[in-house]
Amino acid sequence: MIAGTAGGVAEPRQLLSPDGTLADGAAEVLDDEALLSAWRMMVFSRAFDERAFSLQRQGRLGTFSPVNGEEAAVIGSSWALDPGRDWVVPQYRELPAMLRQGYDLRRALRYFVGDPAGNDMGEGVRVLPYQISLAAQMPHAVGLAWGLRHQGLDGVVLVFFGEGASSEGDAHEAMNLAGVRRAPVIFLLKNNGWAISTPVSKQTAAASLAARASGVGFPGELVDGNDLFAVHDATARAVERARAGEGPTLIEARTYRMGPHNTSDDPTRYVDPAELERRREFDPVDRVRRYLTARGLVDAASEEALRAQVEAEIDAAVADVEGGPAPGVNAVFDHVYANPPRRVIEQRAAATGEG
Amino acid sequence: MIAGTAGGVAEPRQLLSPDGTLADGAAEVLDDEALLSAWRMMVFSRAFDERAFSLQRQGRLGTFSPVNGEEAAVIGSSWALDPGRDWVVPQYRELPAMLRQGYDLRRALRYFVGDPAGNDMGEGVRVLPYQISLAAQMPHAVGLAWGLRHQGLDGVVLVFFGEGASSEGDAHEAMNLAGVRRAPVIFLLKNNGWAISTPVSKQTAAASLAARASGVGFPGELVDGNDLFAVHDATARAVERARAGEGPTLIEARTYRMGPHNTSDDPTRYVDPAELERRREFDPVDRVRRYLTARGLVDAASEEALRAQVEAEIDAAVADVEGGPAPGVNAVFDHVYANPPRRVIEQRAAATGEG
Amino acid sequence: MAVLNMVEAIRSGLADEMARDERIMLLGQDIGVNGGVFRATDGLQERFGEERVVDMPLAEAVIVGSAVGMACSGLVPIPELQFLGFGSQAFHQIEGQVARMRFRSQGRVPMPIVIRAPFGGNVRTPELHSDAHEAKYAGAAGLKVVMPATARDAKGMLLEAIRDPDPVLFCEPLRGYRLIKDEVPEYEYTVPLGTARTARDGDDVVVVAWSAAVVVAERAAAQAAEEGISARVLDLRSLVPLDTETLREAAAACGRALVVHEATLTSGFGAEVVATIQEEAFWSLEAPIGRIAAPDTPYPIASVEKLYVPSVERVLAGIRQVVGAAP
Amino acid sequence: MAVLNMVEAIRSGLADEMARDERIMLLGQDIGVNGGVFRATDGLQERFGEERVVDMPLAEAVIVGSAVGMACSGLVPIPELQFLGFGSQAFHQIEGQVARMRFRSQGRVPMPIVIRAPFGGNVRTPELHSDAHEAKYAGAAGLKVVMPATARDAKGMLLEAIRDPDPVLFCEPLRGYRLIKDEVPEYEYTVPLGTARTARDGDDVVVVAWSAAVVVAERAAAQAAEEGISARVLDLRSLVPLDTETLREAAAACGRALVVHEATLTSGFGAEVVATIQEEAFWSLEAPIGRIAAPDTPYPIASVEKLYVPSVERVLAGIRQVVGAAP
Ligand SMILES: Cc1ncc(C[n+]2csc(CCOP(=O)(O)OP(=O)(O)O)c2C)c(N)n1
Ligand SMILES: Cc1ncc(C[n+]2csc(CCOP(=O)(O)OP(=O)(O)O)c2C)c(N)n1
Ligand SMILES: [Mg+2]
Ligand SMILES: [Mg+2]
Repeated sequence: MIAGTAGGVAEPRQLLSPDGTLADGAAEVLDDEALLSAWRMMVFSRAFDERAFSLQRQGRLGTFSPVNGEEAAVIGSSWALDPGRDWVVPQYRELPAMLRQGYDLRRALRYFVGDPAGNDMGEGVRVLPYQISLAAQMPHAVGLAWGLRHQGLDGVVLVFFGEGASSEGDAHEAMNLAGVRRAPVIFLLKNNGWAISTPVSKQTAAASLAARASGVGFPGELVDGNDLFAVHDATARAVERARAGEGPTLIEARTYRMGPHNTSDDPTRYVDPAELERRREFDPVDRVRRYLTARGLVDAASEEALRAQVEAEIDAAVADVEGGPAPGVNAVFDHVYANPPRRVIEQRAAATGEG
Repeated sequence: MIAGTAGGVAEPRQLLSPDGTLADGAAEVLDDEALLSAWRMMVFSRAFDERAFSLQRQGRLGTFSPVNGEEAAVIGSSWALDPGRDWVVPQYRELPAMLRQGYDLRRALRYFVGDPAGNDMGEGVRVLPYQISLAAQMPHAVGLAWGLRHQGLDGVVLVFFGEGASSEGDAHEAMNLAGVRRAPVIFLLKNNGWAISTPVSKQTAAASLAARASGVGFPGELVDGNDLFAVHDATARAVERARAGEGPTLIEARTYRMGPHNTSDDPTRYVDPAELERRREFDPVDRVRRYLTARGLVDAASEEALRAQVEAEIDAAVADVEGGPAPGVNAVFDHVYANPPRRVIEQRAAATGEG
Repeated sequence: MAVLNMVEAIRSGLADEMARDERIMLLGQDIGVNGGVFRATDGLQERFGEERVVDMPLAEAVIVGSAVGMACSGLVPIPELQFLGFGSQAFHQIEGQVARMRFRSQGRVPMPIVIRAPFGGNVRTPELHSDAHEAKYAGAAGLKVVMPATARDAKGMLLEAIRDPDPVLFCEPLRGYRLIKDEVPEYEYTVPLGTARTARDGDDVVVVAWSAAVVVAERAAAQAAEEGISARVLDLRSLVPLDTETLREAAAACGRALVVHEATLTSGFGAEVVATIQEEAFWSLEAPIGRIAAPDTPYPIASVEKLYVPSVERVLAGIRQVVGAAP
Repeated sequence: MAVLNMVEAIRSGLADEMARDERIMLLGQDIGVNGGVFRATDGLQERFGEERVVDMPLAEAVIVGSAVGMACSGLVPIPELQFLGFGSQAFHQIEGQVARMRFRSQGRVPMPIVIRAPFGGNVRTPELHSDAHEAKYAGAAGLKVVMPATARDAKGMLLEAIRDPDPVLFCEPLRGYRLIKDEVPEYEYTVPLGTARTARDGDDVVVVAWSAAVVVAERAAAQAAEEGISARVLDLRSLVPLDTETLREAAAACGRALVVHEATLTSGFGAEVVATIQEEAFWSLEAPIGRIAAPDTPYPIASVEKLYVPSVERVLAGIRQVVGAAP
């Protein structure tokens, strides 16, 4: 039999159309409280992206990868978790999901301004640190999910990765093991069209990356990644399956990176402006705004107020963090070993002038 | 959409049934000349497996991995190649395919008895050496196929790997790149049920490994790997596609390892004898014998004669090779570098007593 | 005390610890029903169950990488590389993840992993199975690298490594699995990491080695004794932590030193030992420190491996040279 | 002669060779339209086409591994690792395949591959991007490891590496891409592998370094001069082949030596240099050979990297110490 293009042809599942109309019965997917907190995070995330760039340009912040355009994929999925028992395993572009889990904004900023202490996710916060090595977090997520289950816990793990990372061997090895162990893990593949300057067309010939699930023995689903409701619905069902012991799910969220790859990238070298314009019509935040406006839950004034509120939050956090002490040489040695070798102790003494 | 079990459910394609009856119209798949040479190699391979084991037990041969049970998968596929332009990239269990390409039996034996010179495939012989690192040959096969095409050559590459190797990251990275480049490569996955002692059920949850093709954008086909005709037919079609510039194909050949993993393995520790007995009914060589007997092309006497012939061939080759000089310290230094660093030249001089 | 060979000592160490601490999980290829291709885990799945002794898919990066996540969940995974040579498939997970997760997470994510990996030559394995890659891992900051040479140390250091909160690469000499036999206490004991062992006393020259090379060094030292050369043999036991003090004392006491290892010469850990000795004991050195190692070529075909792996003869020649060296 | 920075020199080297030899193919992440994240391949795709300058999927093992197959087909691939730190994902393909295929195939399969890889600190990159892993590759027999410190050498050695039938890991200092500028001939030239370069003359102490650390060593030597210390600076240029003769001469001439590198101390290539010097020139040594390196901790967050990467001050202190050392 030919399994040539299985799962590749279908259109991404959509519940909330670009014009803001919601499919019948889809309202239950997110109750108003969850919906409004998701909206709030969307607004926050856009504001934070902008702030991070301006701070970086002023030399006050290190490298940062904006969420811009992928808010529905990141927020819609993580809103399906119970931070009290579930885990988020990020790549590096999923700050909103980490905050939702309880990662403190001040810690996040502390890390971005250069204090490694900010990379401690905090007591009881179920998030792993950013992962710079692409797809390397996927085996971790599988082992974590397996380990929780082995200990009789009912937590599930949501791991994020991009369509670029999906080409790495680690992605395949992790998904295959997850299938064998029926680990409670959800693989959230954000296909944002780009790996830095590499378009998805040069990344893979697959019509849909969701189709990879069939090759490792669990369901894969293709959703409109700019649709908060569709992403949330798919993730919620995957969380249910995982918690019920039915194993992993792969979700391909088709989205689009609307900004540069990160603060050091210049997308004008490789992104066609017309294409970018076309994509703006599908902006995930606009879509939710249209829906909420139609529902009368949001208007220009309330958004204005919300925007002011999140800006104030960011102001306060930035002020706190920039007030804090700059990291010193201890940041080179702290936490490397629990029981450091003598040589490392001597190196530390020498470096701190106690040598 | 759910692509959950795509391609996993179908039965392996079969043309020659275990009782030796051939599906209508399947006779064109292999003309009698090709069929009889394939039969000859099957008989040779069984004889060589046995001889290799007895020689190894006598300490006259190194580690050897028998083909036993996988003859149809190895021979059926490689018989679809044109050794004058196509390549075979083996793992370590595909000697018949290498011999078919022109690798000399004496070289093969020389390598097995411990002379690295035997690992030189020979002038114009389109075969890469055995690959001990599982799946590491798959990126090579893709680059080779791509390179041939880039130079305007019409050769295709047949790369062998097992279901165990299919779990390695290299397998995924290679297949994905092949899809992107539409490289003329055929991925022949021999699913023989075992990775040493690990059953395929612990290797993957996928219902069919052929389904992995859909996740990398090219066709995958599941065939009865103990069916010479089915394997050959699938490979021949894949070769045609590749040569026509239509890109790669993944073929999962479902077969069964009827012997130990290699000369140092003890399968009685983990293989259920009853299961092994059941599998014997599907023996790929018996199947061809039944067909050829029914066609009146083979009988006990002719097989007896053929067996004697291949034994004699092996005798002669063994005699030649064992007569040859044992490798010396040069085998440690030859061919490591084309332009060896001074230090290596000094080390060689010291080792050969010229230091 | 019972006399055990190395693989028996390791097996009993794994069994004792698994009985003591149910957080311990074994992950590897063919370690279950088959008991490992060298039987290091023979009987453990029967005893501790399929959930704690797990036959993994054939994928080193995820065997190691899933252990990272398991550790994060509060378990104590012991992944096995079927051969150290195939640790290269997991190199990014070992040097980039296992070794750094504690640092990256500011101590939040525990990493008590022990990666077991057999290696070493003269056992007629196929290509890539015998490679001695220890120096490559010793250069991965955050990781510890342990290389026992006796059955007693194998068990004692395995227990220590498992209890140590830092990640450890535990390298086991294939050749020693059955050939190395010595007395292993029945009582519970551990051997600290970072303490070298004087395997033989002597004061003309110190021969520094680890893992199976220690046995070769001891044989060479015994023959040297017949020539009136008093060679001390120092078994490093762990490369990270490195016992710089004992290296200094031994070099200072003998004034001459030779390092022996199975890995290729260039960039082998012998270089680190030489550099450390001359930093610590330069003024006591009476001759250049010698190195006996494999040549800078890939591990060869089995038929000639004896010409590649440092032999007693080569080590003895090295001893003579170092002892005889004069301006 | 034109003054070029290192990235310009490398780009012009690639362009010249691609024009000369159409078998050359560039494979890497973002090397096409984007011209490489550091612009090392800027304009090359436009000039040589998408078929020869290829944006690859995000998978290091197959970027390197497919190059092995391409070489077998008769082409001369130059795969780029976007950062040397991510070479760990391809470690098994580099040390196990690229470095050994020629040996394995008894010379039948050619392996003229050059793997380009930027690395090195003080450019405020995220985690894992700055790691100096050269010693791990220098220990992979069959491979050559080249680490130029000037724009002139970068181009000359790149051409030499491409024409050398052996596989070469070509490490490029991120910091030097724009900061290192010097005169690069317009005419065609190559710089042989395995010949160290005396970057500065001196006879009190020789400071051995490679890649961006050479610049640090030169600055320190200049300051040492003001204190009346005559420090020679030796740029190794390639680790494999290693120029043992020039190391011997320099150590013999100066009697004192210091090695400087960006990698962590333990098991860094500095150890090999120390071991080699004391093997070659022991009797001329008047003091222990010093090593200035990063501490044995993972590369830290950018905000403190200046405290981690060897600085001019630390090297100067090392020079003083080596020169001042006495029993
Ligand atoms: C293993 C590895 N290789 C290369 C890089 C360099 N790099 C950083 S981000 C990036 C592109 C990632 O694309 P994708 O996975 O789609 O994630 P996205 O940035 O689109 O969210 C690359 C190549 C890396 N960080 N890790
Ligand atoms: C990368 C790597 N890991 C582990 C091994 C050890 N090993 C040799 S054969 C084998 C099983 C291979 O199974 P499969 O790929 O199904 O091939 P088969 O032996 O069944 O033909 C293993 C684990 C290896 N050779 N290479
Ligand atoms: Mg992307
Ligand atoms: Mg198999």
